[in-house]
Amino acid sequence: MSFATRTWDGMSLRARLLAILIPVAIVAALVTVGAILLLGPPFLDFLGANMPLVRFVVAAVAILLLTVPTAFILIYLELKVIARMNLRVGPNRIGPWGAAMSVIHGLKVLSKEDFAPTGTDVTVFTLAPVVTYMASVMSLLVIPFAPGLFGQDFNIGLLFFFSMGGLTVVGLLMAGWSSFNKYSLLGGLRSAAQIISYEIPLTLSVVGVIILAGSMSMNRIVLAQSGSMLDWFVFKQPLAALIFFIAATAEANRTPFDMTEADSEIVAGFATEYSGMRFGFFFFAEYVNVFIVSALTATVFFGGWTAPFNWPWAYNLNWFHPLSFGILGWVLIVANVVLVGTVLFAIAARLLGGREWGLWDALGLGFLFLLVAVAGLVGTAGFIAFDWVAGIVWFMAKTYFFVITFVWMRATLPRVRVDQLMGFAWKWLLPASLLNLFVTAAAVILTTPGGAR
Amino acid sequence: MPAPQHPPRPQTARPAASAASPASAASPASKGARRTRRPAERQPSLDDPRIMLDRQISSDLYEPIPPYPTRTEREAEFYTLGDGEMFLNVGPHHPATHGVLRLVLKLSGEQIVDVDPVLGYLHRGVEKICENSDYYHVIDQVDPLEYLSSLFQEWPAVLSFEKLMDVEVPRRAEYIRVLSGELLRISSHILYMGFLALDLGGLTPILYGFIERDEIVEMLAALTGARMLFNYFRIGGVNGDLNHEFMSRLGDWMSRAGRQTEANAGLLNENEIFVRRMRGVGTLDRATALSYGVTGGNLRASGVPFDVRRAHPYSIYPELEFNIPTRDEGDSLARYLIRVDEIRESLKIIDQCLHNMPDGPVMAKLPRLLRPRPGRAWGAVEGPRGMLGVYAISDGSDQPFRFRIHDPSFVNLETVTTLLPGHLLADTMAVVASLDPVMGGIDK
Amino acid sequence: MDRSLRSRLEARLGDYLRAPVYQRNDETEIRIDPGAVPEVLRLLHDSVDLRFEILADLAGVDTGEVMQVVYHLWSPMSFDWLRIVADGLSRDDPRAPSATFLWIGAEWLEREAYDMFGIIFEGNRDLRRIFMPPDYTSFPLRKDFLLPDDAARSPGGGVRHVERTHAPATLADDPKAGIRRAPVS
Amino acid sequence: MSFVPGLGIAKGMALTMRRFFAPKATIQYPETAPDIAVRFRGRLQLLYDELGNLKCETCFQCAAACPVECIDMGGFDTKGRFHVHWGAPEQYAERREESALRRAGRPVPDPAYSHFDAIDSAAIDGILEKYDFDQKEMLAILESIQRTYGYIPVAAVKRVSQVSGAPYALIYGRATYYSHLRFEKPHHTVAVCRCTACLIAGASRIARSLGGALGTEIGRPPAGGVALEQLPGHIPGAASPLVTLDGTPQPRLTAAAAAALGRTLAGGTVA
Repeated sequence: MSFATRTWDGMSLRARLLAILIPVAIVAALVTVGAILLLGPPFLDFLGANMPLVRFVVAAVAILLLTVPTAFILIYLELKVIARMNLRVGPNRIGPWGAAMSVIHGLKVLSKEDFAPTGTDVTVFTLAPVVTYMASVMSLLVIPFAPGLFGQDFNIGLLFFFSMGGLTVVGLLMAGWSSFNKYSLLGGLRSAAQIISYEIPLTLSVVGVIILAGSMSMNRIVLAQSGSMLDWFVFKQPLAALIFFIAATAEANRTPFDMTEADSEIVAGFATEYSGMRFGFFFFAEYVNVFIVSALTATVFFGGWTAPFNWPWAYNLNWFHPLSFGILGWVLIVANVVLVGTVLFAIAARLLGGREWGLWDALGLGFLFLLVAVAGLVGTAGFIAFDWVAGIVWFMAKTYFFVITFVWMRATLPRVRVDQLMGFAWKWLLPASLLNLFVTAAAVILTTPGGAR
Repeated sequence: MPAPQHPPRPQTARPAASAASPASAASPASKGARRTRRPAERQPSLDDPRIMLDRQISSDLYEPIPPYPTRTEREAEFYTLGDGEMFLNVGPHHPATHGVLRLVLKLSGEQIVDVDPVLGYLHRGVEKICENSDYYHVIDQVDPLEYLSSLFQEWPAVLSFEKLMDVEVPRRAEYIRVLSGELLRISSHILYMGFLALDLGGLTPILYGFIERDEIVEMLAALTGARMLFNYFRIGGVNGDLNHEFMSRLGDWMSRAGRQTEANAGLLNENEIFVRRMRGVGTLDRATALSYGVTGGNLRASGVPFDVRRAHPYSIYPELEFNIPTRDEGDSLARYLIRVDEIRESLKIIDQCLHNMPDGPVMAKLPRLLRPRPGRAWGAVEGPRGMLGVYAISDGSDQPFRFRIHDPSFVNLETVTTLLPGHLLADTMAVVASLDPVMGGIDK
Repeated sequence: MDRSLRSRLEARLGDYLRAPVYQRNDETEIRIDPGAVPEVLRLLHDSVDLRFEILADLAGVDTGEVMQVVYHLWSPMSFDWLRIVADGLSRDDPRAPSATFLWIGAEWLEREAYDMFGIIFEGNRDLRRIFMPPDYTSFPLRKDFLLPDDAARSPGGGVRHVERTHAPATLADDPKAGIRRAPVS
Repeated sequence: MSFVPGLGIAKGMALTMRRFFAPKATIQYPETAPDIAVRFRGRLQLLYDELGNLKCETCFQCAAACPVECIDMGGFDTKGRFHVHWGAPEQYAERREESALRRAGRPVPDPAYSHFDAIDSAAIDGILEKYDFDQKEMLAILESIQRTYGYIPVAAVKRVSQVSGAPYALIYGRATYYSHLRFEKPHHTVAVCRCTACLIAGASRIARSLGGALGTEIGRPPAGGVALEQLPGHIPGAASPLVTLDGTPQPRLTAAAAAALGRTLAGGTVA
């Protein structure tokens, strides 16, 4: 036994880990430094050359990273809100107030084995969740979160969005057909029929907005609604907003129209045979869909990131020169704030909380409150200073308002039967959206001077 | 009379394997002739799940649903597929079949062409067990049958045994029986509303229902000692008298019972989606209902005011005044509204029971070893789902000779074969939920 | 005890009755031949003064020597339950006419009676087993039913002490032989 | 149904939103204990009377009556011996693999340990075969076990219940009912043959004297560890008043000699 193997056997696990990681870290550091020195400049020129491509790649990566936490938040939100409405408490054992519940869901789904049962044709079976998830994630690319902050500003933004919506149908059909299970087959066909027949009223209802905004680019639509709350399109196009909302619920397969995954009729619809991370993708896709549809409603009809009232007086933080303190200054400020803040909050906690808070608990609580206070402070400062911070806040507020309405509907309403669903779409929504389109077009022609030519 | 000389057993068609036993089954049954038989070696029956595993998964995975040759014309007619039709197994392991009910649907697209309910997944042979157990044990065996309202299953058993033994039940016991029975009827109807809404997709009503039911069941636990399988009625009375804990919980619940039920019902009654899903679905007209022998809320929804409490009064129901809600449409919505009205009626009955509850013993004087006179008796009671009947034949020993249980859900479920064809798959859930079958009672 | 019902029954079904109308508590019992079941049921259902329109129950009974089919009916015209006992079905090949011509609901009740007793109802369109698995051969509720015969073949066979192979074959040496049993008519 | 189409749905939504803020019905179980009714029979526990001694006297009625045979119990019987009777489940001992026991949280019996002394069960199987595993012949089976082993070992009773399938409680009940069946191993067994030949030769006198010496009679439980029994059959070729001590026939015994033998056997305690 050579010297190496002898020592290797003698070493503890931790020692072995270090023995592996340290050399790897050193090598990695050397390689990156070398790459930056050698390849750096040409790479930067390359980036400079085709900026739009880089922008697209960065946006796509950012959105992919964004959807997972959004899905987690939405799942947790739905669990808690539906529980509250059912006079239950909802998850409260994992993490503070059950907050880690959806993370645990994700891990559980990740750890489950996802096998393809006999009889399924495996390629279509495995690709189905990818198509569904990719389609719903990609439509996030178009949504303007804040003035400067959006994935890619196509000038055919809305059209891209609806085409991505259509793509999810392909995913559901692939899942339904390939899992060799009658329930999935029914689920898949139902989803195809439902989404196609609701796609048309959805698109038609938005055409009115496009006429008013003059362009399909989402940014332009939001800008068209800037100003106070009264300029929002929902007041100019109330019928279109209602049709859009109803059709959007059907698009996202949410409660009154959740025919594809009607658990009391066709077990789990298209997702019956799925397990493990494949089912996880469907699960996340559904919640991302809810987020997107509510984001779109907020953007198209409720003015995206515009504030409901325009602030009468100008404000800016130009007088504040952060760099003037220098690094040492900043370190001192942070240290003082942390120490003094924690102690103050700890005393406050002890005074209000009474006996039960021990010393260390009070200090911990104090630190927690400090963090919240600082975050609030910085947030408001940002809100005042940068318009994109304000934009995000307003956008998220409106979107989550609609997310909660979807969850609220899920808690209350029973499911519609398939033929009623279809009848409603073709007999009611379609004529209504055509009427709305006609009225808007007529109004635009009449009001614009000389526009009749 | 010499002991009945038993003729030789009929030669049942038994697979050859088990005939290897030395003494053939049809050996002359002389007294004391001992049957020395080794247990026949196990010949796998078609029902054996292991059969599926070792059978080679053939390329054409699809297999016709009945793996055996069809035996009756109805079965043959059902299991032949037209063009564009397919079989769909709804159950026995399905979220919306109340318990282990299996409906084999013949679908063309989403339209149901025909239904063949398959039962027996919860069959425990309760009637056979009751024939081998004494009269106290029988009351215990009868509870798990209609598990959502097991007091109502005990009542006909106790009624028929009291007729056999000509026992006079003290009035206080009768009042307590009616009181606890009506409480259980309310809890069962509340659950009915919850399950109906759950099958149609609503998430909240089932939870409001369970909160409400839990209060009632806690109350009955204070009175009877059990939450679900009560074993509380005895032949000639009830097991225990009212106690303070039960009365206080009952008073506190009664104070807000009416408001609670109205709110829960309101969530569903006016909801357009719910009403659209229920109106005109699964319409059972008066003649078909009578010819099926349907009883209870489903019959009264079709316009026949038959309620055993009024049609054939038992216990103290003649003295109580309450009316029988009846509707004529006969569709699922009518069945649902009947149940909501029945909850209000039961609340009235409980009020009357509490007001004129007499004093006195709760149990008649009975010998410890119950040996009724040889004879036959039929006791019937109005349960939440219909008429529950028990036909007891006694041969003078301490075990019933024959203990026949008639369960209303058995015939109520049978109407599914005429109600479903023509509707959509989604209506199966609406219709089955509105009929409110409980599989324990059906499969006995 | 509905006296008028007795007179009406004797008037209507005089020659079908095999035994005098027996009345006790609130039940009235009549005994008829299995062959006469269709006419008797038709008469009870259609005649104006009887109008027994609800079939409360249809049960099979095995009395050890003979098989019976028992119908319970209810009529708005009388406050008694009416019990019709179709007596005298042989134990080896019990046959009885089906009641589905009047009550469609009797189909499943007869299927259960067939499943439990082996009583074959002529005229029932769908007489197959309702509770027992399709390949079950014997009839559980018959008095001479020997569980080991079938339990031995079932996957969990021979486990419970009720299913022991050496249970007595005949009614005579019943393990509870000590119990005095009067013959059930 | 109101005429405004959306009103019913709106009322439903309003109710759910009201319930969103209403107090919740969940009981946080581990922290707050549920208030169970006094008369609640769902608690599976052994009851004690006011003096604190156990009300249950392990009579196995419940184990025998339980339809699903889920009751198993152990207890001390009148003679102070601790018998862990598993009631019905014990009869399928051979099906109780260890994994099932471990899953059920039950102690897995260590095959090495046996709280009753193991016996070779070949004889028992023979006896059972002779009586055709029949429950009603249980008394005859127990007697023949006692003849072959001198007493009824607990392992034998378990073996019988396991093979014949009769519930252990039933067998144990019958065994303790009859006085001539005994659970302890007698040190000596004196057997007197009472066939006609021996009776003529004075076997009954010998039996009486032996009984007087040993303080017991034929068919009575042994006093002082010496059991007096009746020989089932005359050993062919032996002398007529045949008396065997632990199986070995004694030479020609007279009443007096038998009394002396009895005294010596009983260790002089009887005198």
